[in-house]
Amino acid sequence: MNYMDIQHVQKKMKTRIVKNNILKYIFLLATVIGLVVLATLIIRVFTQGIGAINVDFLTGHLSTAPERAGIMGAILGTLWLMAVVIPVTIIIGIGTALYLELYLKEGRTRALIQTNISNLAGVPSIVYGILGLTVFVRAMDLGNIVLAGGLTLALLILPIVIVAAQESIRSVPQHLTEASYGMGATKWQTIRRIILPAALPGMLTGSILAISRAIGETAPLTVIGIPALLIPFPEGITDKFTALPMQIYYWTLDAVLVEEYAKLASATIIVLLLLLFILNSVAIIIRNKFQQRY
Amino acid sequence: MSLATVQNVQKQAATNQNTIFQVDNFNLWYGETHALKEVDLSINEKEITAIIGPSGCGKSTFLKTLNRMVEMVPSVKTSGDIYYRSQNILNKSFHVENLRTRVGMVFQKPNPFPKSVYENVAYGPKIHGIKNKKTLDEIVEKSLRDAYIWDEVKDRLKENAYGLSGGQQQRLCIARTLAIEPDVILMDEPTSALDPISTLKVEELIQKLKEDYSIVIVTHNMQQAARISDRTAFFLNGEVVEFNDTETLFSNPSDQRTEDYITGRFG
Amino acid sequence: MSLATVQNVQKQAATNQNTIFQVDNFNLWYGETHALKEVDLSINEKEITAIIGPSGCGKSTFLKTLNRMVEMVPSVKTSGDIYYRSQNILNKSFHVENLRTRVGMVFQKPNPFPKSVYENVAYGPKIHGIKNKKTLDEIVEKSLRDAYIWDEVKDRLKENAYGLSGGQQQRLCIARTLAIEPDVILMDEPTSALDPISTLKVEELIQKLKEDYSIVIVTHNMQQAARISDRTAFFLNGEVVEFNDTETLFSNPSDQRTEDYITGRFG
Amino acid sequence: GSDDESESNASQDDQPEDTNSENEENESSEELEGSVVIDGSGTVYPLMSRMAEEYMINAQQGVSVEVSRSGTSAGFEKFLVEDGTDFNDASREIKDEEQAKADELGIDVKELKVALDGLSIVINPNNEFATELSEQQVIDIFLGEYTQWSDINSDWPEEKIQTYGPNENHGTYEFFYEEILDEQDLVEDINLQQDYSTLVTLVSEDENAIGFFGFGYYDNNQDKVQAVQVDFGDGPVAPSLETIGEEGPYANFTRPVFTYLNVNHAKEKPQVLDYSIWLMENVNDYAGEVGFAPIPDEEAQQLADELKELK
Amino acid sequence: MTSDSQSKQNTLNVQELIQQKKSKKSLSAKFEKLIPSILFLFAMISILTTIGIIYTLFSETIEFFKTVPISDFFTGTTLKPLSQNPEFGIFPLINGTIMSSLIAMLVAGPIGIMAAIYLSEYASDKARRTLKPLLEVLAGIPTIVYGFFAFTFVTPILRSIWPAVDATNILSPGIVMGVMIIPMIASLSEDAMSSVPNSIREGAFALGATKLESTFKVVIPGALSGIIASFILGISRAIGETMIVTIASGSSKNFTFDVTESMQTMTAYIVEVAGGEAPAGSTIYFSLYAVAMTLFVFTLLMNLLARYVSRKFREEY
Ligand SMILES: Nc1ncnc2c1ncn2[C@@H]1O[C@H](COP(=O)(O)OP(=O)(O)OP(=O)(O)O)[C@@H](O)[C@H]1O
Ligand SMILES: Nc1ncnc2c1ncn2[C@@H]1O[C@H](COP(=O)(O)OP(=O)(O)OP(=O)(O)O)[C@@H](O)[C@H]1O
Ligand SMILES: [Mg+2]
Ligand SMILES: [Mg+2]
Repeated sequence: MNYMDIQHVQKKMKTRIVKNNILKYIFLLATVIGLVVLATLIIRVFTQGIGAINVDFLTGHLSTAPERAGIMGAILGTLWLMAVVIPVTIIIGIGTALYLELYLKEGRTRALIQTNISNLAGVPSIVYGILGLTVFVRAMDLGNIVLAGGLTLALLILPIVIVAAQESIRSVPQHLTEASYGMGATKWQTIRRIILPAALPGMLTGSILAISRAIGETAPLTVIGIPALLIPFPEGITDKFTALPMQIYYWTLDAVLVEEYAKLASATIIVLLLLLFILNSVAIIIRNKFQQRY
Repeated sequence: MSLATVQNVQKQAATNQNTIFQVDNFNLWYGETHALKEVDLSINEKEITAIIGPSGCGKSTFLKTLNRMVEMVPSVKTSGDIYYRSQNILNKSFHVENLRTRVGMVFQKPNPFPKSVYENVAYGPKIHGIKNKKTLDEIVEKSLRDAYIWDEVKDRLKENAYGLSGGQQQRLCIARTLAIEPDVILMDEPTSALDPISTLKVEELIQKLKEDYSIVIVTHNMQQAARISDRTAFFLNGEVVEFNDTETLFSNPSDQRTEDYITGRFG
Repeated sequence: MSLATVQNVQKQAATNQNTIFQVDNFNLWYGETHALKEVDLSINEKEITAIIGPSGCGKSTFLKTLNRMVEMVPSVKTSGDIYYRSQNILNKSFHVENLRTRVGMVFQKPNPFPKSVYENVAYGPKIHGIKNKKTLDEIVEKSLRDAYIWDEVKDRLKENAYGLSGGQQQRLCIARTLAIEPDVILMDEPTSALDPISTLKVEELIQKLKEDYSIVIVTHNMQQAARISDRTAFFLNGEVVEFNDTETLFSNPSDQRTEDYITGRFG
Repeated sequence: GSDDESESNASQDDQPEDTNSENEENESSEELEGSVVIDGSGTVYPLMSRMAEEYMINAQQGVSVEVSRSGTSAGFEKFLVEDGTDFNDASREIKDEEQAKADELGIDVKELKVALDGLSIVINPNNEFATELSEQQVIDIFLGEYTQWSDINSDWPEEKIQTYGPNENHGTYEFFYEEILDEQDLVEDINLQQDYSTLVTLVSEDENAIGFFGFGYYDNNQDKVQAVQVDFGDGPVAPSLETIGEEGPYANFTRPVFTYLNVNHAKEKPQVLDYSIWLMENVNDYAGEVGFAPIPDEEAQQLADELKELK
Repeated sequence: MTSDSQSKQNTLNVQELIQQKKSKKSLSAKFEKLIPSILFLFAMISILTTIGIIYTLFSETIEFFKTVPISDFFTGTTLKPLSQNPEFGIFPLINGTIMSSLIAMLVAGPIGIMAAIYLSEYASDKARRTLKPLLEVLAGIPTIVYGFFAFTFVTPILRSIWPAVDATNILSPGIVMGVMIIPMIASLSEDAMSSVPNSIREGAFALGATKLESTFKVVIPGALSGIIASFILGISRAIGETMIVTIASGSSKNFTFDVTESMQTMTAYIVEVAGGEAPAGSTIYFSLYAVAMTLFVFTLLMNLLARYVSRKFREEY
């Protein structure tokens, strides 16, 4: 009993405790730094852009003249994109998840598809842009229309949707499916009446979050090629289009020619953030409202 | 092996006129685990057959084999035969859905669907194609009455089943099984998750059901087996150690291991 | 309350000369749960004090209070006093780190760090400022010897501690505690996760340790308490029902509930 | 017949508002629809997007004109393919190999000169010494003949000259390289940028900067950069809408900007032809607003007339 | 001995009804048989996507290497795709990519890990439940917005502090990218740290360790591979990030280590070249694919590495 000198240990203890307390606040600070940046970003965007937001701006056609410019075309473009992205990703995403979780047996094939999906999730979005350009715009000769852009974005978020759907299928308790099979239900009946209803909230939440990622994506669209000036509103998925993030991109670049474009870019960011905020709120509401206790 | 077959023939002969399930020299493996070993057993009509044995001895596995639910584990392999009313259910051409429509199952933990009470009971008839509202109403009421829970839930048929107490949920699950009027009902420790009063109610119910259904019940609770069953099988390490009239088995076990078990020396 | 205080003073007087912990009218709540109720107790130097009682009676809670580990649960509230060598450890100005340097703890499940055997033992001395390699080597060897595990691990000091068997891990955890030369060692069911042979080894070790350390040990195993402890406290529902010489408590309990418990009538 | 009227009205009347209202009246008899696809030079983009917008507002609401700006060369690649774009804006003339490709594909290309751009030499607003340079000095700077300002004039600071310009994607670069530098290589460490916004900011922040780009970019950023007055032999001249005219004193650094029309498309699609005619009849009214000098009215009118022949 | 020998006195025989219905159900039974095939086709789409990506990138890259020797591409330090004598060395782009990712990780790494430590070791349950989702909002902001922010806000601030910084530079987008990656690193590292069993922490505390000591000497070593995996994923994310650098770092193909200067990343190059919907068939057009291929391989390797590291970590306890 002579290695540890209690006096010495206790003397040192004070500095150790002080060190701990100081670093605790440094860690807290680090946690908060991100939030400070977030707040700065939002305040900055709002102060710069809120003045430009009015009914004309929201409903008007695009224009080279800042005082006349409106973003309805971009809003509609984004909505049309979603009209392609949502059904495609939800159907294919949920279908793939069902197949992987419920039909495909554990084994090589499944491991292969699963690895493939998680690798796809890590592929940079711009590479999807190139895929879209090569396959949809060029090879299928669709041109830079909504459909081509929507399919590109759909492929981009598909891995996220699949993984989210798989997780919610897995979270459906085994005893529910057993009960259904126990009644003589077939696999599809069990899926349709028990698994899907129980997993749907989770699937939707995951899908909405993925879709909000698609809404903000710019890089694939720059590769596909979006006209810098397109005045008519897109009226369907075979029309050419521009989208909110593209409009932000162009206006940011052109602020050198016309200073007010910077304000328009900020205003468009506000609209985009608002759209994302609404989508995320919907996701949270769905999650809270339909959260099942089993 | 030949000895087993001889015994088998004898057993079969003895119980032939009202046998529903006939299990012949049945083996089951989960991957490498040999979970059921040369099981020979017959289940009679309108009787309660109890399965007892220590944890892990293969009771649930055996029960789930009778409606082929055990197939849901991908690594399962079997050998031997199981006849349900003389049809070999292990035959590929035998559709599990048909089997399960005739052989209902009640689980250890009450597992109602996250739907209304009504929809829970109507689920079975609906998936089997019955869509007529009036017929469904009748089936739901009758099943809930038969499960002795009608009075407690008749005013809340539209409410979510998760609002019911554990005991009510378990009786609802029984009602759900009754709704497709099965031939046999398999029950895997149906009362082990329930409080004593609910247990009593469910036990009473099971005894009533015997009038119309054949029942196979797995239980940890030896008193329960003794109280309600007609015949009892004692499983140990995947083997059937003893299978006999309940009274005989409990009062005069022929195997030492059975005696050790029922006197609480292990398990 | 005044009565309790009077008793308290008496008890304190009786054991004063070699008391290490003095617990006075101590209460503890987890949120709404009143987990310890008016506990009065004293722990003596170089004795083994056993804490027994049925599951959930507050044994672990009491033990963890002695090194204020219980504070890690955010909802904990306390009242009353606990003196460690006449200092009130519940006092805010008393740093837990200091307390824990003097009051070591061994847990139910062996919890070595995911490091080498050597690093596990050297961890305590290192954080307390001992950096000299030779001193550390000496401490590690001495602690491992004292924990009767040196021979088994001396050739694998650099290997990860998770490679050891459960019993070895537990003795390693004891060695780790010994390395900082504590005054008291708290042990929460230190053998309950071990096989009989490892249990025996750890029990032997504990009895050896008594020569140098004061030990408080929580155990489910009454035989163990009777075998190794000098004094025993019986807890029930958060209260100390009886606290006495181990021999007296087991041979001649003064409370009916103690008798019921030690004769296995409940718990 | 109605076209003749509008043409004469336009040529007689210099007020853009009037012209527009005339056009509206005249064309209303002939409601066109469909799309017009324009790509090409970023330099010409401000003018063409403006024209496109005005056309849609004032002449043909039913027609959708979309304008992109890939750059002159990249634009030609999209123009000279089957089903390519209808117009390609260019800040230089079509090259021989491009013309050859058009011939090969059977695309009949018509060059439309739309405006004049004065290549502006810009420096940092705080630069008080290099405000006037001779034409040769400008050329030498970009050829890398001088490394420090003091190499030009010993009174000037001994600081390294930093050169800037748009990258090779832009016709502006090609004009500078081919016409002004006579195809001699630019100084090695010149900072070439894709985006004009970047260029303007770079020059506005670098005291030793000297750069070149189209007049429009200078015109819109006079608070951030200042233009060098270039001496072409008759004293220093600053670029302005007046001086960069074809006959103006800044003409040496002035270049025409074009748009190229796919005549096959113009014959197939009435809206393409209509837009091209409208463009040539009205471009001079808007050029100034976006920093270009107008071409002579007669020249514009002549092109418009030629286009009408295609009907 | 068939099933209908039941002698129940029911007014209503459900089993009979079921048997009747069954004979009619053959159509839906056929449909059911098709379902696995349909779902299989859906599942194949993700495989096709991968094949599509690899095929397009590979085939066009091969075209590119027919005109530009592969060694020139991978060892060249000058990139002048549009010049009269074009040079296609990818080094400036790789350099720009590494620089921007490095800066991003210098920001996101320490801050992210510190935030993870706070959330996992120090924060109360309530604080964690509010802070974590708030932090994750950062990850949900579109990158174009970050690009705008970097270009119009962060760069001017940097320039006012450090005049040497150019109007377009790699520093500002690097920093902003770092902020964007913070939640990713914080969240993944926090997961790794929280999965270190509490009993191990308690072991350290029982020896008189402060939180700081238990964190650095026990928790972090225990969670190391998870933390490393989060870093690798962060780097992968930074390498693939496009809009922030495109907007804020300009398009100079400089080969320099000076963070105050403009540099181009692989992603920004792709945007620049494709921005004009690159003319099919030209060398520039093919260079787009060669760069994209390199980018794809970079991120793929990173992701595989991250998965390998984190799988190893899961085996530890
Ligand atoms: N899905 C499975 N995969 C692999 N082995 C299994 C599986 N289910 C059960 N087993 C094994 O099969 C044996 C029998 O298990 P079973 O569940 O039938 O026992 P049991 O008698 O029902 O036990 P209990 O009383 O605990 O419910 C056990 O050894 C068990 O570990
Ligand atoms: N972290 C906690 N939060 C809330 N309640 C707790 C917590 N830990 C223990 N309790 C409650 O405090 C009471 C005493 O628990 P404690 O763990 O001290 O019992 P024990 O005697 O050690 O039991 P065992 O023998 O099972 O270990 C129990 O009612 C328990 O539910
Ligand atoms: Mg079981
Ligand atoms: Mg305990």
